[in-house]
Amino acid sequence: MERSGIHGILFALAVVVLVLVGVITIGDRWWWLPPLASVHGGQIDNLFTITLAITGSVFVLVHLLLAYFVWRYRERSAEQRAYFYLENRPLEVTYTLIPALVLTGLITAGTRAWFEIQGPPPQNALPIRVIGEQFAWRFQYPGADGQLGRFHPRFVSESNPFGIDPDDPAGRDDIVATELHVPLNRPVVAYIDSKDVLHSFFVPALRVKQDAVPGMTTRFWFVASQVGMYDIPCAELCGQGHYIMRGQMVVESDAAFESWLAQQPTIATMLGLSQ
Amino acid sequence: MADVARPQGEQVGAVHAPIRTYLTVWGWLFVLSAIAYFVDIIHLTGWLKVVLLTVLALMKAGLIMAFFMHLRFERLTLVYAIVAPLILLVAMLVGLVPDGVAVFVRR
Amino acid sequence: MVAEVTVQQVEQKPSWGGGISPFGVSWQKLMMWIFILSDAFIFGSFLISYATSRASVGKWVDTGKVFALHIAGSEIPLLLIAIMTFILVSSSGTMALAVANAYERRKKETVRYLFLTMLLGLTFVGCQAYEWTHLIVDYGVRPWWNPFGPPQFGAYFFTLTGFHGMHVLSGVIYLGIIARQVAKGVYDRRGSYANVEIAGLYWHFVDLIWVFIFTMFYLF
Amino acid sequence: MATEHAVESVVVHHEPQSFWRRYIFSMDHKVIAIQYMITAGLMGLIGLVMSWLMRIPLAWPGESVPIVAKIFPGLFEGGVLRPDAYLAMMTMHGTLMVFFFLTAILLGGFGNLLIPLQCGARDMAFPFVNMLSYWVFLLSCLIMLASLFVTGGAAAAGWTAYPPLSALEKAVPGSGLGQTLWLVAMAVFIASSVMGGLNYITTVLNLRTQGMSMMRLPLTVWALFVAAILGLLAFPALFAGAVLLLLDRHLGTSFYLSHVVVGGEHIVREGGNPLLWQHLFWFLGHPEVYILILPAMGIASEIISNNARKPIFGYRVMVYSIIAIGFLSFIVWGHHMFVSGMNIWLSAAFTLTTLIIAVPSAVKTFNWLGTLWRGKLRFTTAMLFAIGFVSTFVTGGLTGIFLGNPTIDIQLHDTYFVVAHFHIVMATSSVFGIFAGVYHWFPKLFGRMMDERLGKLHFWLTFLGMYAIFFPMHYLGFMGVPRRYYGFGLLQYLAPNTQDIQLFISVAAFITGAAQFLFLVNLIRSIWWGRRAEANPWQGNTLEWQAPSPPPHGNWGEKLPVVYRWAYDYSVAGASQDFIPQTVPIEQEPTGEPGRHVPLPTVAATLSGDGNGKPLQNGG
Ligand code: HEA
Ligand code: HEA
Ligand code: CUA
Ligand SMILES: [Cu+2]
Repeated sequence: MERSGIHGILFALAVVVLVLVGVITIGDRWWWLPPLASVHGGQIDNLFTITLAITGSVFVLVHLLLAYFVWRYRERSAEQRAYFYLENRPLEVTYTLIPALVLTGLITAGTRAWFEIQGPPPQNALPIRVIGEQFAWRFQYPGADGQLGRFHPRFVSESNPFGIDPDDPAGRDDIVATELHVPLNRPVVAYIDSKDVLHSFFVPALRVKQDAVPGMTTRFWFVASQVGMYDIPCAELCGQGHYIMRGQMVVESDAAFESWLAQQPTIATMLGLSQ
Repeated sequence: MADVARPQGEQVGAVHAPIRTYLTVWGWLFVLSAIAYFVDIIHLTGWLKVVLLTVLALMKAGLIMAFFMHLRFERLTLVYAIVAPLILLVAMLVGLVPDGVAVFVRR
Repeated sequence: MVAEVTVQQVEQKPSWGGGISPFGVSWQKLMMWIFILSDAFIFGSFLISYATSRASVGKWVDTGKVFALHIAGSEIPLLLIAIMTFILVSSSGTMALAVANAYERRKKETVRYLFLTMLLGLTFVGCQAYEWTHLIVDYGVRPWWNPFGPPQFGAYFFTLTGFHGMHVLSGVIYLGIIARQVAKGVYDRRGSYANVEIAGLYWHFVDLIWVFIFTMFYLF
Repeated sequence: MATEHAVESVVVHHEPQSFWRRYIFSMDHKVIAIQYMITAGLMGLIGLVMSWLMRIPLAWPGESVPIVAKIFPGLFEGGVLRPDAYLAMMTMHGTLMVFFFLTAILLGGFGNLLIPLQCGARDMAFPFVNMLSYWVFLLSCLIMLASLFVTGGAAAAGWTAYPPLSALEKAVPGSGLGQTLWLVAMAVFIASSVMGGLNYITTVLNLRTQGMSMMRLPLTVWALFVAAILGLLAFPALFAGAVLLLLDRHLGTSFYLSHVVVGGEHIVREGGNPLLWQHLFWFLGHPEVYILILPAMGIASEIISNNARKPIFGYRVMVYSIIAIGFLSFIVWGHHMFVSGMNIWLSAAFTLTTLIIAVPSAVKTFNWLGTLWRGKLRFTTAMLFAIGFVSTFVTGGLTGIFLGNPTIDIQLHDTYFVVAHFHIVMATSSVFGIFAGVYHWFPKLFGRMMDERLGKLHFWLTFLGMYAIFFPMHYLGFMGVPRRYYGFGLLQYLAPNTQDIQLFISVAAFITGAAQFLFLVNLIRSIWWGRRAEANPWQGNTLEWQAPSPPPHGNWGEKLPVVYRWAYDYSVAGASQDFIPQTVPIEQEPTGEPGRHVPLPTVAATLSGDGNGKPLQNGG
C-alpha cells in the first residue's frame, strides 16, 4: 500500500485521455447521425445537440474534477492528514438546484417537441398503411377515395397477403406495394399494423420510429425533406429474421410518386374483384 | 445490561380493543357489503356506481386494516410504512388503465 | 438452565437480541406485514391488469346475470357471490375473536374460533368450487372462451378467483398448524400467543383482497 | 437481565459441527453470502462466455470459427453461430447477467454479508428462510440453465420477453419449452428474492444493535435496505405478468394476444393487449436496474470514505438521495415504452419523472467528489474500482438523459446507444461496485487478503477494457445501428467503417473478458494461500471490522457490540488515530457526527481552510 499514489496519477491520466477521446471523436463528429431527411427530424437533432452539449459539459467537468482530486490528494506521506469536513449546505443546494433547473429546461423542450411530433397530422396528410410481418414490410395506399381499406390479420391468405378486408368498399381501389414511396415535402401519416408479433417501423434518416403492435394501430406522421433511398430496418426484436427485416423507402417528387403509384396493383386486381 | 436495552418480548397485543368492538366492526362490514350489493343490483351505472363502489370498498378495507389487522393500535410509523407503498399501486393504476383505454381507441 | 427457559428467552432466541424499534412490533409480525405488502402487490398487479384489459376490450360481461342463482323460479343476481362474501367476512370476524381470545390466553376459546374460521374458509372454497363447476359445466366457460363476451372474462375469472382461492386454502392449512400449536399448549409454555395474531394478519389480508375482487370483478 | 445473557451464550456456542450443516445447509448469513456469491459469480461467467459468442459474428460476420464451434456444437452450423442461437445467447446473457449474476450477488451476496455485520446483529432475523432463499435461488439457476439444453433451444425473445414473440411457439425457435422454463425460472427466482428481501428489511429495521440508529447506519446498509424494498414491491408485477404469460402460452388465454398470423397459420385469439406485458415487465424492470445500482453506490460510498480517510460528504443528503432514487424508480417505467404505442400523455409524464431522477443522482455524484476533496487518498484495488464506479456511473447516467427525452428516444430507442447506456451503468458501474466490494470485504469472507498487485492489474485491464468495449457503442448508436441484430449486412445507411468499430469492440471484449480470469485466479489463490488478515486491515469504522476475520458463528462473541457514534468518524480533529470505530465511547474519543458537533462550517471558513467543527464534549 506504500506506493499506491502512482495509481492516483495513472487514474487521473486515464480519465483525461478518456475525456480527450470523447470530446474529439464526438465533438468532431467522427461518427454521427445519418444525414437528416425529414422536417420533424430537425427538432430531434436540435434537442440531441443541446443535450449533448449539456451532458458533454457535465461529463468533462466531473471527470476533470475527479482526475484533479485523485491526482492532487493522493496519499504522499504518513503524516498527511485528511481534512475532516462534513457537509456544506449552500454548496449542496447549489448542485441540487442547477441540475434541477437544467433538467426542467430539457423536460419542457422535450415534451413540447414530443407533442408537436406526436400531435394530430395535418388534414391534407397522405395516409399510408404500414404492415409489419415476419420478416418484411408491406404498404397500402388509398385509392381515389383517399381512404384506406380495413386491415385485419384474419383476412390474410395466400392470395391476400396484405390482409385487407375484401368486403370493405373503401379498400377496393387501394394500392399495395412492398416498397415505400413517399412524395417530397408532403405530410405523410403512416398507420402501422402488425400481422404477427411486434415490429418497429424505423427510418433512421427520417428520425422515424414507431412500434407495430398486433391488435392495434399506431401512427406516425412526417414530412420527408430530401429526395433519396432510405432503409427501413426493423427495430423491435421479432424473431430469427429480425436482422434481415429491412424495407426500402424512396422519397421522390410528387410527379414521380404519382406515376410510380399508378403502376402498382390495386387490391381489386390482386384479389380478382371488380373495382 | 448493555446488550438489550430497548423493550423486548411480549409487546404484542399490549393494547387492543374489547371484543365488542370486533363485533361492531363485523356488523359494519356486513352492512357495507350489503350496500355495495344493492348499489349493483339496482342497476346504477356510470361514474356514480364506480365512485360509490370504490368508496365502499375502501371503507371496508379501512375497517379491516384498522381493527382486524390492528393498525389502529400500532404506532403511526408502522401505519405509514404500510400505507405509503400502496401509492405505488395507485401509480400503476394511473399508468396502465389509461393506456388500456388508448389501446381500445386504436383497435 | 433449560428449566429456566422463560418468555424472554424464547422470544429472544431467534432474534439474536434485537429490538422492536422503530415500529414497536416484533420482527415476526413485521415480517408478516412486509410479506403481506408484497403479496398485495401481486394481487394489485393482477387486478390492475384486469382493469387495463377490460378497458382495452371495451365491452364486458353482465356479471350480475352470469353469477345469478335461480331460487324458486326467480333470478337473483350475484346471490352466490353475496353469500360467499358474507361467509368470508364472517370468517374474518371469527378470526378476530380468536385473536382477541388469544390475547387473554384463553386456549380453548382460541382453538374453537380458529376451527370456526377454518370451517368458514373451507365453506368459501366449497362455494368457489361450486361456482367454477357451474360456470365450466353449465355455461361452458373456459379460460380461452366463454359464451358471454370477450375471452378475457373467463381468463381473469379463473386467474383472480383461482389465485385468491389458493390463498384461502393455504390460510386454512396455516391456521390448522397454529390451532394445533395452541391446542398442544406450545404458546402457553412460550408465554406468547403472538403467532395467532400474526396468522390473523394473513387471514384478514385474504379477506381484504376479496373485498377488492368482489368490487372490481363482480360488481363493476 | 441475567437470563438474557445466559441465552446469549447459549446461542453463541451453538455452532453446528457437522460439515454439511456448517458449509452446505448452513443458516449462517456469512456462509449463505458466500454461497450466493459463488453461484452468482458462476452465472456471471456463463453470461460472459455468452457475450463472447455474441461478439464473434458481430465482428466477423459469416466467418467460420471451427475451434469455437467444436466447443459449442449445438450453437454453430458450418462453423458459424446460427442466428437463432445468437438470439438465445443474447436473451440468456441479459437474463443471467441482470438477475442471476448482479441481483443475486448484490442482494444475496453483499446483503447477506453486510446487513447483519454492519447492523451489529448475530444473523438475519429468520435464518431458516434465509437458507431457503438460497436453495430456491439455486433451483431457479438450474431451471434457467436447463432451458439451454431443451429441444428448440433456450428462450430467444430477449431478456424482456415481449409477447407475442414469447407467447407463440411458432414465432421464434426457443419459444417452446425454452421460454416456458425461462418463465418458470423467473417465478422461482422471484420467490427466492422475496424470501431474501423479507429478511433483509426486517433485519435492518428490528435487529440493529444498541445505539445503531437508522441515521447511523453505514450507507451500504441504507442502499441494500432500499434495494430490498424495491425488490419486494417490484418483483410482484413481473410475477403476475409471468403467470399471465404462462397462461397465454399453455391455456390458450389471450391476455397479451390478439388475432395473429404466424407462419401462414391463423392463431385465433381475441382482444389481448401486448402493451400490458410491457407495463408489467418494466414496472419491475426499471426498479430492478436500480436494485443493481443502489447497492453498488453504497459500496462505493463506504469504500471511498474509508480510503479517503474522510467522512462521507453530506451523509444525510446521501441517505435522502438513496430514498428519493428508490421512490422515483417506481414511477419512470414508461420511459422504455416511448415508441411502443403507449399513450403520448403518459410519455410526457414519464419524461418528467425520468429526468427528475438525475437530480438525486447528481447530488450523489458531487458528494463523492466532495468526499475525495482534500482527502488522503489511498489507492487500494477496492478504492480504484470505487472511483472507477464514479466515473462510469456518470458517463452511463448522462446518456440516460438523452434516452429519457422521448423526442430524442424516437431516434435512439433500440439502437446500440441504449446498449451502450446500460452496459456502462450496469455491466460496468454495478460490476465495479461488486469488484470493489469483493476486494474490500474479502478479509471478512475468508479471513485472508487478496493479492493487491494482481488486483490492480485486474482493475486496469477492466477499467480501460470496459470503456473500450462500451464507449464506441455510442457511436454505433448515433449512426442508428439497431440492437438485437445478428448482422448488419443489409443496412446501406451504415458507413462501412461501422464494421471496424464492431471489430474493435469484439477484440476489447475478448481481452477484458480474459482479464476476469486474473480475478478468478486471485480469488482462488487468496482463499487458500492469501496473507492472513487481521481484524481491521483497512482501518475501518464500521462494526464488521470490530469482529475477527472471518467473524465466528454469531459474529460477536459473548456480547453484542454497542454503538456510540456514526460510521464516518475519519480524521476527526483531536482524535488519537485517523479513524474511530463505532464502538468507541464518546468519552474516549471525540466525534464529528452531524448534529452532534457545532457549528457547520460556512463557505468562507471552508475556503480559508478552517471548517473543522469542534466536537461536543459529551454527546452521550
Ligand atoms: C444500473 C442500471 C441503470 C441505471 C442506473 C440507469 C439509469 C438511468 N437510465 Fe437506464 N437503462 C438500463 C439500466 C440503467 N439505467 C437498462 C438495463 C436499460 C435497457 C433495458 C433494455 O431495453 O434492454 C435502460 C434503458 C433506459 C431507457 C430506455 C431507452 C430505450 O429503450 O429507448 C431510458 C430512457 O429514459 C433510460 C434512462 C435512464 C436515466 C435517465 C437514468 C438516470 O438514473 C441516470 C442518472 C445519472 C446521471 C444523470 C449522472 C450523474 C448526474 C450528474 C453528474 C448531474 C448533472 C446532470 C445533468 C444536469 C444532466 N434508461
Ligand atoms: C450486468 C449485466 C451485463 C453484463 C455484465 C454484460 C456484459 C457484457 N455484455 Fe451485455 N447485455 C446485458 C447485460 C450485461 N452485459 C443485457 C441486459 C443485454 C440485453 C439483452 C437483450 O437485448 O435482451 C445485453 C446485451 C449485450 C449486447 C447486445 C446484443 C444485441 O443487442 O444484439 C452485447 C453486444 O455486444 C453485449 C456485450 C457484452 C459484453 C462484451 C460484455 C462483457 O464481456 C464485458 C466484460 C464483463 C465483465 C468484465 C464482467 C463479468 C464479471 C464476471 C463474470 C466476474 C465474476 C464475479 C465473481 C466470481 C464475483 N451485451
Ligand atoms: Cu420485425 Cu424485427
Ligand atoms: Cu429504466
